Amino acid sequence: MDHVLTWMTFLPLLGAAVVLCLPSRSPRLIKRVAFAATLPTFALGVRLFAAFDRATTAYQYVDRVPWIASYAIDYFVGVDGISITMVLLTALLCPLCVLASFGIDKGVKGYFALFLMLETGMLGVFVALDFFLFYVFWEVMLLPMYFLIGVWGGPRREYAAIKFFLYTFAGSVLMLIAMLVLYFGATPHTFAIPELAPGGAAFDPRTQHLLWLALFVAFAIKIPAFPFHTWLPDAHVEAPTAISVILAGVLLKMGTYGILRINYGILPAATFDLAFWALAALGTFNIVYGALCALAQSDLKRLVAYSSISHMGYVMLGMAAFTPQGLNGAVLQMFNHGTITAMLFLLVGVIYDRAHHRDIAGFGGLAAPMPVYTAITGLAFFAAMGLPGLSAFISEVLVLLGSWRAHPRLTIVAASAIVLTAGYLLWTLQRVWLGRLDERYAGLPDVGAGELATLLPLAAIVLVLGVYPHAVLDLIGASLGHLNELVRAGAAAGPALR
Amino acid sequence: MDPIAVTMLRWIPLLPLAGAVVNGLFGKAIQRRAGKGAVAAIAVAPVVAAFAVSVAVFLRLLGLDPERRLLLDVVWRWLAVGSLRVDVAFLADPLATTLLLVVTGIGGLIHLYSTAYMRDDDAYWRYFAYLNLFTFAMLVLVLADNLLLMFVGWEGVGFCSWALIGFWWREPVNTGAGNKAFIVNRIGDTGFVLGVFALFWALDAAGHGTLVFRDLQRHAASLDGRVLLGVPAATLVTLLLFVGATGKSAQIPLHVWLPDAMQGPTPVSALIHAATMVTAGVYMIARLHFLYALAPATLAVIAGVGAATALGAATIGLVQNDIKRVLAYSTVSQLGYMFLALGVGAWTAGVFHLVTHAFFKACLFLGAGSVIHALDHEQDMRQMGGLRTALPVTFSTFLVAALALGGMPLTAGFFSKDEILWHAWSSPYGSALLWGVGVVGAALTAGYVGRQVLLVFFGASRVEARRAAQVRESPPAMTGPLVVLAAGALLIGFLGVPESLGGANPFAAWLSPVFASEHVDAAHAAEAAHDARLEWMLMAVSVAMAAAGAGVAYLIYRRPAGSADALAAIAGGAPYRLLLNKYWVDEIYWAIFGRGTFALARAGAWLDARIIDGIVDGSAAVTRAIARLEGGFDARVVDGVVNGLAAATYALGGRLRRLQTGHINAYLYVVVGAVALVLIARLF
Amino acid sequence: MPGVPLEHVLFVGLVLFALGLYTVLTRRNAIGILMGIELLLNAANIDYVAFARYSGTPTDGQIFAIFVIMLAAAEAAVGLAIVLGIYRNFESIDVDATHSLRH
Amino acid sequence: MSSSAALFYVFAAFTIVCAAGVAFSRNIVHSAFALLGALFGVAAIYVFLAADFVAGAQFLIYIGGILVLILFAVMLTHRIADVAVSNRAAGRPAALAVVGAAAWILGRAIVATRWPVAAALSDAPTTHAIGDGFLGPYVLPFELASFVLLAVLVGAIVVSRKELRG
Amino acid sequence: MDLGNAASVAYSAPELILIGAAIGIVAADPVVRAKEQLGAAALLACAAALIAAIGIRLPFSERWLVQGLLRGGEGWLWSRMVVVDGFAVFFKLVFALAAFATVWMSLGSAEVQDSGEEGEYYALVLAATVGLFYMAAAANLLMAYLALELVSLTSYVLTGYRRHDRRAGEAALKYLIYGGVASAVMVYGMSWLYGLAGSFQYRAIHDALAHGAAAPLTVFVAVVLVLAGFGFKIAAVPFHMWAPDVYEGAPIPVTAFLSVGSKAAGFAILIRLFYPGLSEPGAGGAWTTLAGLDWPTLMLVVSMATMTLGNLGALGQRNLKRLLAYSSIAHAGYLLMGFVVLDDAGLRAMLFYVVTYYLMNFGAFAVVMVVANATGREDMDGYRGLAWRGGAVPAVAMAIFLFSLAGIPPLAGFVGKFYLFAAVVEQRFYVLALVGFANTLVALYYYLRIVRTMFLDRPRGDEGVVALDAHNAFLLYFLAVPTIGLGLYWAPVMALAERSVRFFLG
Repeated sequence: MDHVLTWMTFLPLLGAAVVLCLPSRSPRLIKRVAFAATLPTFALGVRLFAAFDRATTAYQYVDRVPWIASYAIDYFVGVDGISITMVLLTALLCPLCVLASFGIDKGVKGYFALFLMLETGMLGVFVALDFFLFYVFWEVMLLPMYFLIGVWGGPRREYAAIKFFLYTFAGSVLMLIAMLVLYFGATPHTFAIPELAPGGAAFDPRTQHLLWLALFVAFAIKIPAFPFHTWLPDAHVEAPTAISVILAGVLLKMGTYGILRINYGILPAATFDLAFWALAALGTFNIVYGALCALAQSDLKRLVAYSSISHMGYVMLGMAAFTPQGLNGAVLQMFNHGTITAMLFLLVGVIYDRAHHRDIAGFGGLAAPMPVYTAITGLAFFAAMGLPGLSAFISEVLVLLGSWRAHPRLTIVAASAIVLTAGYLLWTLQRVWLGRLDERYAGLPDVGAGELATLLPLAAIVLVLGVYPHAVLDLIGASLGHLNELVRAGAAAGPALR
Repeated sequence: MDPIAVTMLRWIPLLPLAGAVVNGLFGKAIQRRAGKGAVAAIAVAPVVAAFAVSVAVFLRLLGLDPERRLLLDVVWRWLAVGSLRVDVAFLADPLATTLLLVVTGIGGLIHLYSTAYMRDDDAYWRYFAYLNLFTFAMLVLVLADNLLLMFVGWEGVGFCSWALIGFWWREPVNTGAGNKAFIVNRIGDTGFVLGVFALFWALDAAGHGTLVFRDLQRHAASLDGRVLLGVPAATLVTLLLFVGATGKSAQIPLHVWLPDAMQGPTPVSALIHAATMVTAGVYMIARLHFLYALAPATLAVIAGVGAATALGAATIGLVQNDIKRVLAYSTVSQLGYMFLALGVGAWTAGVFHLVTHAFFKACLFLGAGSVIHALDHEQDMRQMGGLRTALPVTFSTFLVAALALGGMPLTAGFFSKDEILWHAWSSPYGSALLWGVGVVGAALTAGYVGRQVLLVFFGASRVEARRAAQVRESPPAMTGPLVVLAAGALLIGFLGVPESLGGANPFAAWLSPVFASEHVDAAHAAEAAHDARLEWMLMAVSVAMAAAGAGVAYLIYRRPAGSADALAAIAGGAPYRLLLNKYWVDEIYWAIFGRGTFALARAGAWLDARIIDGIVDGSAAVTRAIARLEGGFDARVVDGVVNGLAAATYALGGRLRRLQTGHINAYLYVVVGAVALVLIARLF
Repeated sequence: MPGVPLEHVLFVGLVLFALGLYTVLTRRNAIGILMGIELLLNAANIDYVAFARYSGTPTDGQIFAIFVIMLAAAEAAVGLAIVLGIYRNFESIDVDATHSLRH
Repeated sequence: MSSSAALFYVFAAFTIVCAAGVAFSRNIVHSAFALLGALFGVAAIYVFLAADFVAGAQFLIYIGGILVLILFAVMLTHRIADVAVSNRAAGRPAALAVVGAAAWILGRAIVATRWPVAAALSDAPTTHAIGDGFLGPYVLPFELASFVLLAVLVGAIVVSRKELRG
Repeated sequence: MDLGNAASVAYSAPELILIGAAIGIVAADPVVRAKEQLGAAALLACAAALIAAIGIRLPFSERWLVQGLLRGGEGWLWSRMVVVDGFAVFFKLVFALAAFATVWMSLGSAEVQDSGEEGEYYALVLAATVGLFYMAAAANLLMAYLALELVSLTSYVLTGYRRHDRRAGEAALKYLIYGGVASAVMVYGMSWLYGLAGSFQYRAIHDALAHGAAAPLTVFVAVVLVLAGFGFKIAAVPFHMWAPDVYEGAPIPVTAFLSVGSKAAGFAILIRLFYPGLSEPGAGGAWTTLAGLDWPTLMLVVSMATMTLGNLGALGQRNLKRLLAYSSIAHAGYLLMGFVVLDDAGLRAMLFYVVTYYLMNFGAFAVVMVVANATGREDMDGYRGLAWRGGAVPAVAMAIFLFSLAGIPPLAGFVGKFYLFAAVVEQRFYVLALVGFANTLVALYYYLRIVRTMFLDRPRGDEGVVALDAHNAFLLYFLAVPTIGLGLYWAPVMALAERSVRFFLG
């Protein structure tokens, strides 16, 4: 499997090029080609999953070629347990999203070409081990995303797209400064993340903290953490279904992934110092705040968007615990949230395609005409609630268990929010799917084969990971253990600014 | 004592799960093609088989030395992260096996009963899928060898409860009740998981981080002297876990969901909301009795909550008119007795009452179901009366179970309840007050159940005319289980006849390997033996009180209305309204927590939309404003002139004609001024 | 030129410079500003010639001054050509505009 | 003070007065004539600074060329506008302040500096040396200047030619 | 190496080619009827000058960057009037490319074609390019002034080229007055430098100031006055105000030429005076200012003010040319970031940025021209739904150029900004870096506004159809492909920039 990561990353781009060469007047062909273009990456992902060495903490499948030698910029990719999880998630969601986009009927060629570019960008972020490369992919991803929201989105798409772009860009400029400072602080100058880590010790504590915060804000915008989160509801609501799936399923993970990869890896001492306020307390606040906001929403998609904010809070809380359980739970939660929230958005898309609105109050009793749809929705909702036996339960329990050790009081608050989560989800379930049927929707067809094809794989994963979480935990365990030791060692060595 | 490794235990939960999966995925098709009988068979057979396996387990245990009665079935490694290691593993000891038999046995009967009761429902397959799934979850709860797996069952039964309460989902009141049940349970569950976390880390700090029951028991002592969040660790852990128990077992203050849960089909009420699920809290505390033994403060709280619930719910039960609601409050009340027992360290008594209660309460509910079935879903007792002739089997079994509930001597309820009352008096954690509350509760219990029997089965019929004609006894699939359960309600008590009454108390002996090691029970038992006379006396008092309660009920409800109305009018009707409205707890909760949460939610959404986004949009606006200010110069001077307005065009023409340069002077001012400024700045 | 210190000559230049600046700032007429520019250039030229004179090697400075004069001429030529161009191309248009406004 | 020095101050004063006329006159025609005077004065100062060739260039190019151009333009302006264009009074105090400040600092700088002054100054005519310079070290600027003039010639024609069509 | 006049002729091939071509075109104008041939000749001349500037790369030679026949290295030409060194050659390449693109654009510009004076137009462009070449090479105040004036005078004329357009006349006049004042102030400042040093040579000025008899204030005053002239050329605040009017009034190819060529030349002349002239090279590429001459602080403020006011000014614009004018002001501010850090890394970054800026800014103006050709519109509404009414290629190209201007990878502009910010961060100018970053954010907003208009808005139907002919399409590809390519692999260009930060000091 030579250069497997490179192939995985750039095959979609190749697909985009092919798509661009196809004639615009045959949209069906374009859609099929686009779908086919996502499959090799997925297949390679499966092979990677099988062949990945779960015992080592080293980066695997590394490709490293000097890119700009004079500035020590390399094309440097590789995966460890943390990133492979995200790579697999991306490789899995993308074919499903292409399937979910088959209903696109305007600018088909542009849509699918941009989507494939987006996939390359996302995979690139997760495989990049050179900070510069990471930054490039991080930004590259913005462009297709901007157009995908802006051109194919809902009524307020322009506002949402520009807001998304500006927010993320604002964060990434901070990242760029921090990246440069780190680069110049390293001897010899390097952008290679493994070599930068844990080079933060070269700076005085104050600088470390500032660097950490700069990076943190960049990533927090993506998570998105309060108060940098308001782009998310708008972007989600306006984006087409598949793009919402990608946004919530993959893009949000980049924030927490970045914190783990960059903040934890390179600035362990500062991580330890600042984790309580920046991650644990803020994460807890996110959990509660997101859940409360979700409770107040009247738009189904907006509700799901806020639930994402709430659920990503668990990731932050878990990361801040510096316990194996917390960290493992956090990364597992990233994966699980990716699959569950993808389901949720797909489900919202299903009903939007039929009813052309998403107003919760305008529905009722959908279980009657659409029983299968309702069953899957129930599964997804209860998975989002963290019902035992489903995947999110494991990750949330691990997160909360892990964080109790470090922050028991915050854990109490965070755990209490599961009541709110149950509240808004059940209430929504009751208002939209149960109860008396609105006659307007009596004739709605149940989910079709195409929609099932996108939903069932995710449902299967949600179920399997609930009973056998080690499918993912085995992947991430070694790397996270290593990272945890790194942070603790860095915290022990590095002077804290307190 | 190492457990004996087996592989049979896994089949007990797996069989119902298989039933649930088959019916859940294919039930609709099966029902359409092969009829409801096939669906019923798919649902009932696994439970019966599970019961058979349970019996086998029971016999296997019986065949072992009491000290070695421990079977373990490790299925697979579930979670191993850091020092946390929990498996999907099932453990059968006498305690679990007791519950196992109750769940599969009574569960099986209720499945059977349901095949007839639900015959007319189109969603037959869905009902049985849920019921099987519930059985699976309950069995996981019972058999779990660790707290986390127990929690899987714990929440799993909650989910099934939600699904079954809202089974008829077209009515918002049903789904609302389901949601209420789930959310209130979740409050308890939060406490439960927090307790689990606290426990794990408290032990981990001593190097024994575990959630496996056997290891917990081994290392529980290391909790001693440890303090968490300013509270002794054992107390904190047990209190948090008890919060979970109050949710699941509907104890004050989380009791509010259970009466509403009666919106579900009646067999569900019998199985979930009487016999099994609601006793999970009791089971959990009994399972972890070694922790509770370390926390006297928690025990006091449990006893207090139990006693208060026992009394409070009984008072409400007195005035309810819905046949199922009376039973629901009765259940809450009886669960209170169980907690009272646990609170005074009488583990065996608590579990014994759990078992007997399962029989007679399931019987009562199923009987009520039979009545409702006969009356075409009429549930208001004021619309019943005189049914004893029309429904003879139902009446007789209901009466037996009612006697057991009322604690009439020699019924199952008598033995178990008096065991509890005795311990409430005599235990080192007990007190006369607790006993007194229990006895008053016993009187009230006899009162409300007497009232119920009288209202439903005696007196003149108040059944609506259109229903009266169709009243007939239920089919054998329903009466059969009633008979079995009634027999149990009558006989099961003899398993636990205390020594003081001359019994061998085989039940206590059976459970003794589980509880014997704990000093509370052991010391207490030794002490109790000394004072058989006192026990007799107390028993007499409580029986007398119960008889009095029943008597009063007879006096009042012998004839319809009249005296009952007079009673209701006492003190201007205020006490009656208070009880009828369940002390307005629901209303108070809603006002505080419900409205509070929604207000917070609205505030959060407002903050988000107005303030946070406002700041974002605002800063953009400020930037634009600055830009305008800066560009204002430009805009006024240049844009207005250059950018093609007709008047401006003319002005431009004129200006050009006179070779006027517009505001280039201003530009030059800026240049010269800036240079001068720089120079001045340099100078100073 | 004995008796006149360099600084005095420079001050003459400075005064011309200041007056040139003032002219440039206050004239609203393009030709007026061009006249101001000529003053500025002359101020510079006085300096060049003065420095050349007092440095003892006068050629360089004087050559610079000649270039300045030459470029000033070029600039004036271009400037006045632009003025002329505007005049020639807009006279008629303005008449039309005026005419149309009368209706 | 030698007579030549005195004469310098006279011419300097004349130049400054004329320049002030350029700056402060309300009538642009008056300004133009004041500029003429100022240019003369500067030429005279060149003479006093032993820069006879520069003075000659000043006469020929400035007074003969530039000023005529300017006067031509002024006349043109008048013919079009039919009014004497005056300065706007509002800008004046500000301009005075700004220019005054700048001049004040420049003056301080002039005073503060010890300008390098050669010990012996030659009064020899420089015309010959300038000629040598143009064809010697300054040949590139010289040639380039001619190219500049060519370009300006072409350019002036381009912008001032009457529209060919339309 | 110090060549006299006669010997220098052989090494002035690029300039001579341009001068000859300019004169030739003027001479041929009356007899050539097909004016495109004149344009083609000008195009050829630019290409020839480019090749001549690169020189002939000998297969076995170590030295691959030589000018004309001058393979021996760097040195003085024309009796120390100009130098030839890596720095000068680098800029000459950029200017030749800029002129090339300008002529190419002009050939496809409706504003320039069929005006009847294309011959003179091309000649003037070439003449201005000669001025640019000498601006980069001038090592002498006189040459700097002369070259600058040559550029200015031709630019005034080119700005007023569309003399039937009101805006053009006004713009030309404004430009002339503004430029005249600025250069007059500069000349006055130069006189002081001359007075202090007794020479026009930068090197001599440097030595005289380094051994400093002069009061620091006087040097500072002189430098600030000179800056007025240079700052005018790069359109830095506070000398920037002419730019929007002039850019708007000038024909679009000329606007592009001014915004890139003229600005780059301003930077070349600025760097050569301030670095080898007024600073001292040290070890490891670091520079130190001459004592008492704290121009970096001044330029730091200028840089921040320039980018901020430029970007803020652009925010409210609805005319694309004006918007791009403000944007190019802001870019001068970004470029100045590399200027103030007193390090070779900063200069290198500036040089690299000039190349990327050339590509993306020319590209953006080329698209503006394509749209203006088809619809006659330059306002934002004229771009509504451009991608959906036949203008997909220009719209995509415009998006590429704008995103590049905004500094988003993987486009050339990002790399350029990256190096600038890297230089700033390396020297720990964190405030400057933060201001710079805040500015890129503001800039992104208005660039995105255009992208949004082109892609996200739907045409209303009154905007007209935009068709792209092969000539202009090729121009867009010519600029867009390297814009992407340089974003992916820029090592050779960076190496070139790195080698080009070499000043011949004699």
